[in-house]
Amino acid sequence: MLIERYIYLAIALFCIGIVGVLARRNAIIIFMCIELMLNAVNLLLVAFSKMHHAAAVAKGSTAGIEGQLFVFFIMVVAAAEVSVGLAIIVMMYRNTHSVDVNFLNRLKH
Amino acid sequence: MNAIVISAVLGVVMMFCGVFTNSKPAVRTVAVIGLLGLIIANVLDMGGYHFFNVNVRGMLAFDVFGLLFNTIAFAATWIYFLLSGRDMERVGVNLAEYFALIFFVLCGIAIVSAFNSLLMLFLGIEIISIPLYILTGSDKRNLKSNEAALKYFLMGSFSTGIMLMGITLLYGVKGSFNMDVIRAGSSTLTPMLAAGLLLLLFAMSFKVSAVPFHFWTPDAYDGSPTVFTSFMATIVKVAGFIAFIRLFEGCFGEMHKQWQLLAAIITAATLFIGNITAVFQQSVKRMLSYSSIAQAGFMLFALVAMNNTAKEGLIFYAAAYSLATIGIFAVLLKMKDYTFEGFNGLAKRQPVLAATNTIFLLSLAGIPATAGFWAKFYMLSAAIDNGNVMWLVIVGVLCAAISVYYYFRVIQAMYFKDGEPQEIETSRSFKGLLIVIAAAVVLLGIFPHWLINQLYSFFYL
Amino acid sequence: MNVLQLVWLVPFFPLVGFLVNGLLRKQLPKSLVSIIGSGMVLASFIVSVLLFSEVKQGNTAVVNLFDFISVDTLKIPFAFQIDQLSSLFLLIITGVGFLIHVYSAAYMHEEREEHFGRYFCYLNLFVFSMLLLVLGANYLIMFIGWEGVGLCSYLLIGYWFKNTEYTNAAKKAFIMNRIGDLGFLIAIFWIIAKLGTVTYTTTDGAGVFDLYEKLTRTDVIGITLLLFVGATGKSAQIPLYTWLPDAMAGPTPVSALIHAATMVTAGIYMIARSNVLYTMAPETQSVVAAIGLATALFAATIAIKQNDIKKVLAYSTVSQLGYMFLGLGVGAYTGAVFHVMTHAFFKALLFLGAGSVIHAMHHEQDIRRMGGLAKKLPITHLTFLIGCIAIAGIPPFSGFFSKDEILAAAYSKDHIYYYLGIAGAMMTAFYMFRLYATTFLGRFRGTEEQKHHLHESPAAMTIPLIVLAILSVAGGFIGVPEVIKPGAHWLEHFLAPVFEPSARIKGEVHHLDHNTEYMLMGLSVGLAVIAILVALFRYSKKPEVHEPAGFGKVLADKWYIDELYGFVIVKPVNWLAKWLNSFFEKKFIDGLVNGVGRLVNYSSRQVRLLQSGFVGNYVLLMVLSMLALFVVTFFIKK
Amino acid sequence: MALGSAIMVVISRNPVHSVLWLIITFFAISGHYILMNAQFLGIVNLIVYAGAIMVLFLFVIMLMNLNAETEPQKNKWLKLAGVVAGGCLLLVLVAALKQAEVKGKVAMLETGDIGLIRNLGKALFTDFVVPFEISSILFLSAMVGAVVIGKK
Amino acid sequence: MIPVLLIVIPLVSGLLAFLIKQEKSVKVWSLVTSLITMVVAILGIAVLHKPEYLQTNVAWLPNLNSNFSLTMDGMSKLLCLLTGIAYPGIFIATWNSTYKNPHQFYALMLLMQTGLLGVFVASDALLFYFFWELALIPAYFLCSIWGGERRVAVTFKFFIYTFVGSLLMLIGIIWVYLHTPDHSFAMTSFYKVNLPGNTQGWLFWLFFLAFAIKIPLWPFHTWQPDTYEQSPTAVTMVLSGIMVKMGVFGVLRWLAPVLPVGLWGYGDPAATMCVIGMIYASFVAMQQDDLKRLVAYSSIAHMGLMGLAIFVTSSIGIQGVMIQMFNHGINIIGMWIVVELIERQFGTRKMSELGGLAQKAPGLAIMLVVVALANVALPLTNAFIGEFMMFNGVFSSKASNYHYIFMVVGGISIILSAIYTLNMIQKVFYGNTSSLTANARDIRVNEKFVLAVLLIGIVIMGVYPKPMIEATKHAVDAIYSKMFIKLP
Repeated sequence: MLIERYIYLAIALFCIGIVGVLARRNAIIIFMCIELMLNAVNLLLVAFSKMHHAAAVAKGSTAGIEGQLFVFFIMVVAAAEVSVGLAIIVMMYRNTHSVDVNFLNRLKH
Repeated sequence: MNAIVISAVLGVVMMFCGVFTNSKPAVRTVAVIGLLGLIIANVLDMGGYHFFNVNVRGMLAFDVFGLLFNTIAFAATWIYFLLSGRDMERVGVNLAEYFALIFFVLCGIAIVSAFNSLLMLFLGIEIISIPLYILTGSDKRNLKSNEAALKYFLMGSFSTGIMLMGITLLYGVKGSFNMDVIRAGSSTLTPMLAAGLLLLLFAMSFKVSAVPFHFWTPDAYDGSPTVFTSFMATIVKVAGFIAFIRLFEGCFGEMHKQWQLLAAIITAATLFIGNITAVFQQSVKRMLSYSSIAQAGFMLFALVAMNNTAKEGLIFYAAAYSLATIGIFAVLLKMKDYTFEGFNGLAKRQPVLAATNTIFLLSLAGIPATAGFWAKFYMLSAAIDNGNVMWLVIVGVLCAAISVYYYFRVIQAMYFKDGEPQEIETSRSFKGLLIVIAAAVVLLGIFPHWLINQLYSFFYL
Repeated sequence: MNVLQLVWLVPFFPLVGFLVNGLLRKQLPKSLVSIIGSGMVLASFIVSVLLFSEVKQGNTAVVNLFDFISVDTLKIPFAFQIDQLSSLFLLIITGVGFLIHVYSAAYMHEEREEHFGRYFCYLNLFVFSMLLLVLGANYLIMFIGWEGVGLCSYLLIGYWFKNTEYTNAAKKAFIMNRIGDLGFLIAIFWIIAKLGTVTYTTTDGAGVFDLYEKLTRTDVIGITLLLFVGATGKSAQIPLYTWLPDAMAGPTPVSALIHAATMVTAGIYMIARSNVLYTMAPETQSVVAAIGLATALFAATIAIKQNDIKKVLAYSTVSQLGYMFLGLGVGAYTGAVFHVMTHAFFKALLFLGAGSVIHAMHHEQDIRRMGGLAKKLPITHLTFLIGCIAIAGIPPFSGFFSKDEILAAAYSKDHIYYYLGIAGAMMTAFYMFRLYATTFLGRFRGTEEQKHHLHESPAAMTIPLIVLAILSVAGGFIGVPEVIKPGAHWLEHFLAPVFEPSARIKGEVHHLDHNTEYMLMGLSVGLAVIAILVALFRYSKKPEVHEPAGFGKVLADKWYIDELYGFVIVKPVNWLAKWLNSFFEKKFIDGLVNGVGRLVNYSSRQVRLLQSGFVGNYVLLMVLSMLALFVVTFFIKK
Repeated sequence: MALGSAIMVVISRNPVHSVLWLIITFFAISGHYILMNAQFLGIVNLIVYAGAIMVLFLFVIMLMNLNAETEPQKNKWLKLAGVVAGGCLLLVLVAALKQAEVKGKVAMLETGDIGLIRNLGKALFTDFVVPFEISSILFLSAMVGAVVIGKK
Repeated sequence: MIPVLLIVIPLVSGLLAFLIKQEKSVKVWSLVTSLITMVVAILGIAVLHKPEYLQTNVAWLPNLNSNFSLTMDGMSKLLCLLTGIAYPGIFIATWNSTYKNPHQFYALMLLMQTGLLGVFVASDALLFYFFWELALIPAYFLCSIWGGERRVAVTFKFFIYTFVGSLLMLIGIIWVYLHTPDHSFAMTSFYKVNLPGNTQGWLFWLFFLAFAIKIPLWPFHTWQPDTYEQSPTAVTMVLSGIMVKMGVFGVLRWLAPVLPVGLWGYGDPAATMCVIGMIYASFVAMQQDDLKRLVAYSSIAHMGLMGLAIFVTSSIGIQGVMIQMFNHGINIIGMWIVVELIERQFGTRKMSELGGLAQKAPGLAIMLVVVALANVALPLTNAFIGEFMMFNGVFSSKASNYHYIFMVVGGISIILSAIYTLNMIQKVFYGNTSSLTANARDIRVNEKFVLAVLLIGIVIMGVYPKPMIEATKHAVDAIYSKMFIKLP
């Protein structure tokens, strides 16, 4: 499969994530959309990784493996972020009983 | 490497401190002493004493630039601990954890000042960011703090996504995350490379709160407990710059011409929005957060100019800006009223506070005989030396003039207006320390060559 | 040592007098003040006489005191020049000055001590400045004296400073003089720019009058015109004459000294001094003659309808100065200087006489309230009459000779000058005798109290009158025309070295034949006599007491020139100043500056609204700007 | 399928449904991984994302008892603007990357064993040991953070 | 040696003055300090005039090639002398004024003196800039704390305005620095730099703006009347007597010799601004009722003439400017002293509320009249020498095609200055006394002393200007010769 397909796919997913962030007000869903963006990135990374590997496969190298490891680290970070993020959202919910990002609007101008 | 390991260990130590002792002074003392140790370790590192010999496999690359920055950042943090450590107690009960988080942030700073792989950059930035999200939201009952944390977190993650996309695109082109590989042969800007560059530019702009990616800054700074704002607005922010300039010099240094205009546009916008918006603020704290955006605009000059003067200047700027801002925040922390009116008549009741504060503000405004002047001077001369962006220099000085407007509003409030007497408790040592810092600011303003010489001797060892 | 080296003593004495009287005015008694004041001028006079006798033998000198301004190639020494012209003026200034000082001591006796001291200190300062003006060996020193006398005139006009009208008059005098001074100054610059020096003449031939051939035609015309602008200011010619009548606000001796005898003749002195340049520029000469003649006629018309004794004399002065300029304009430099001298005598006499009258009338100046004073003030009456006859140009009084010389020269230049000039002379005779008749003849029209107190002035006042009267009678004999007695024109011979260069330029002068000259004399004398008789006939019995109407009113109101200036110059200037101050300065420039500040404030208020507090908006803005930057990078830059 | 379900994530009213859609997206992405012979990542993706993280999300949502009605309607125009902006970004990126320098290269490769756990592990503990250790700090701080914030 | 002392004495003494809380002693302290400074300045000028005493060169920022180098040439000497003389004069004349927190007031005054003297002796561009700004900060506080009602806003405007200018100049300095042959901030290197014409053109405007705001030239002057009006008079004296000279000094030292081509190229527009300013300020001065504002506008007009004489270059004109810098300082300080005396006694500066003072306070009246006459440049006062030379220089300049017009139009200001000055004298001193002035008293001994010294100075310099001309001749030649270097 050509790499462009993956690029388009990943970008599409990425942009859907962005649209989600833009269009929704529920903090959790926004957060999920961000996860979606990260996954788009992951997908693209793996694709690139395979691409680089394919280019160098003849030499039997391990080219491209960094890409996949990067994905691994992204997952790690994502997990950490999720824990913190959900903690913050829960904290907010505890105080306001809402997860609407626009509900809290004291800081402005 | 010393710094990274020791700061991480110190973070863990602080955690355990929290478990084993309830005495706040003890915790604070441990933190202060630990940080002092960290500074010493880092300085020793510069001098060639490496405690840990780890094969970093190209993931990190230590150079004097980064190490020197570390020293400054740690020293600033140390001063910050001394000045404002006591005020952390007022935020919440988890004092030890706060210190631990700050140490983790310092670890992240040490990483971003030495990364040689985009992976490490990513991790470093995350290590800086995640504790900050928490510190921002650490005043749990305060809705403002909640809000700030939420905003900061959502937007921060969003920018992380953008950065990752940028890294990925770079990887797609170059097949590696190692900066040495990426740098090699970057002479023309191909579309994917350009897209990656832009996305990274956006993400890093976000971290240093450059316009138009600054929106989180005022809210997050305003909402978070002031004591942490002080930390975020100074040390963390300049760390972002170190990462920024390291990344762009390392990866795209040779194609500088092609993105210079873009950087210049962002710089100009940052200067403009930061300064203009700060003018009309009613709260000094919020004014300072806008001012931090404005100062970021000046620091961005380093990115635009991208020469040796600029790098020296950035270090100097980091020191000057951090010192002054930490000082002001330390005073601000003692106030109950953060509006400009709160400062009315401060000079009468607390002449020392007012005088030192004045020196800090003058420094931020870039008046000669303060460190801030040289900071601006270096940035301007870097940009002038570059020669392509004279318009930006003009914008810069005009904005500097605007900045005088809001900094001096504080001075006016302190000296020329009478206000309600406000109870401000300050200890003798606190005042003494402020005076020392102010003296340092002035000394650096008169004899900048001390610091500059350090820079030089390191650069041209 | 050459006596001429002592020339610095001449201005030095009045300077000492100025300093002593100025600094010690509160301590010294009045008598001592007046003795110092007059004594110093007397000392100057004595030195002047010595100098004069030296100069008479043909010795002249330039005395360098010290370097004044010396930059680059421009070297201006503080130097005095003593020659025929300046020594003559020295005599006039110190001589008449001394008499007036003596007169003043009595006239101003009612003043408080410190003011008395102040008065003499000003007066001495004036004499000092006037001497500087005359003695200066270059234009800059002349300019110093020039402005100095302007200052003293200002101070003395405004001597009674409580009265706002007086101080207004003083201000007016100073400012109008300044306008002329600017012209003078520019002329000096012009000379420096072209010749690199302002010294009149040097032994090595590097002075202005030695190098005049280097000047182009434009230069000469420009310089002379600008100098003349200066002269119109100082010597009260059209269009800058209006300050002089107002200057009568000062004490009467001041009017006599400054505004009749000396200062106002500075312009004539200057042009006579620069005669070379003027001879080189016939165009300017015509202008000078035309302006002089116009002033002479114009002022004479006004004088006819004035009722203030000093105002009449003031306009008469303006008119006489016009004659002098006419003389200068037609090249009769000697005649002009001659007239300066005789005029100094008789006009000082007239003013002092008027002062005596005013003194006697307790500061009443309106001639409609006088009359019949001849009996009460015999000496004043007699001397005043002599003055009137002298100014009217009746032989053998001094005025006749000097005026006649000018008119004769005018005739030889252009007949029209002469006819107009003679008309003016007629008017002069008429208004002078109108004044005389109204004041001294007829019956007394003042209050009973004034009548009761009428008395002749003290000796300190009458003696100067008598001396001046003698001079007015006899002064003319130093300039008896050739036609009457060949070789009798002593003055012409005396001044010949000064005017020699211009005579050389002019070449052979066409002399009038004797018959014509006699005829001219006869005509002018005859007309003057007619005018005198008409005036005496008309005004000795029934003086005009009612307000003039019709054309007379126009004359009485001085052709409305003051109003015209007010309307054309003062008002617009004030209006402009007001507009600049209240609108341009405050609204426009400052508004612009503050506007920038306000703009910053305003934009601050607007821009901060971007920070809406909604995460969605923030992200949207971020995405949009990302979009924009992408577009910029990818689609625009290419 | 990935795209479709991703869109559903965004437009679902009910957060729970969103989560479910997201899980489906993740499955789809995992499928891609496996197609690309990155088996390990595919599995990890399922376990960590679809399993752990999404369950966490679900828990939180359930805990808060959220449903469609809790989210008030956002300004329609703003929503539209968001969609338009995102769409434009997509267009711009696609247009920009159309000329991408990697065009024409192949990514799908059945052979190759870099995706295997053995190779990944080896690389992880040799070349990538530093980031690996560093990420522990990250977790530590996240942990501390969760404690600080979560503690009553 | 001498220049270092000039800077250090007021600096140290100023810092120490912060600690002296007693009013009387702080006054004595600062007076003594200023006297010592004056003596040092005079020493440097009259006695120890060997170059080694007058130069200092210590490494300061070796990396930047910027040294702490101070030099006193003729122009510096003159201005140092002015500063040296003015300060004791100001202190004595305002001896009877009381300030709240006097120790701060006098300390700041002395610190300002440091800045001023530093500007005048610095021979390193960076150092110059340093002192340039440093003089501003104490001025800001002095005006803002002890000024009149609108002090805060007005001083703020003044500060920001001048700050903008100086920042622009900083850009220019850095640019020139980067293009000096040896990458140095030294004045000598700056003089050697040879920039292309168009570069000099825009650099000219950068420098010009800074100096024009300081001088101030029309239309950048609006900060000035407000600031003068609102500042305490002692500060106004320093501002107008000395600080504005910084602008002229800057042009002569850092603009004209460094960017001669720029000055030749844009001299005409700059000179036009000067001329407009002279006339304009004179007109506006005619409308003022407040004494301070009147003097302020008259100062604008006079400074405009100095600017004109520089921008329409000629040797004699520059010589005139130099002398006039000194003279104007003396004269305007005299004016302010009189204004201060009036204000302190009657509590008003409005001319319409005063009047008849000549009867009540003849001493004051005489002093004012003489100073005012010097202000209108009457011959035999010092200002006449300067103005004569400047106008003459303008007239005979070869640098501009419009020099005749400049001179003639500018000359009108001579007339206008007479109008407003005489108006002032008339309104304040002549006429009848008003209710305020009915019980006026004459001036005190200390005030009389200062004024008398000033008056004697005015007359001596007006009659015998030779020493001053000689002293500055060399500096003039140096500047003038540098303005004729060839284009690269």
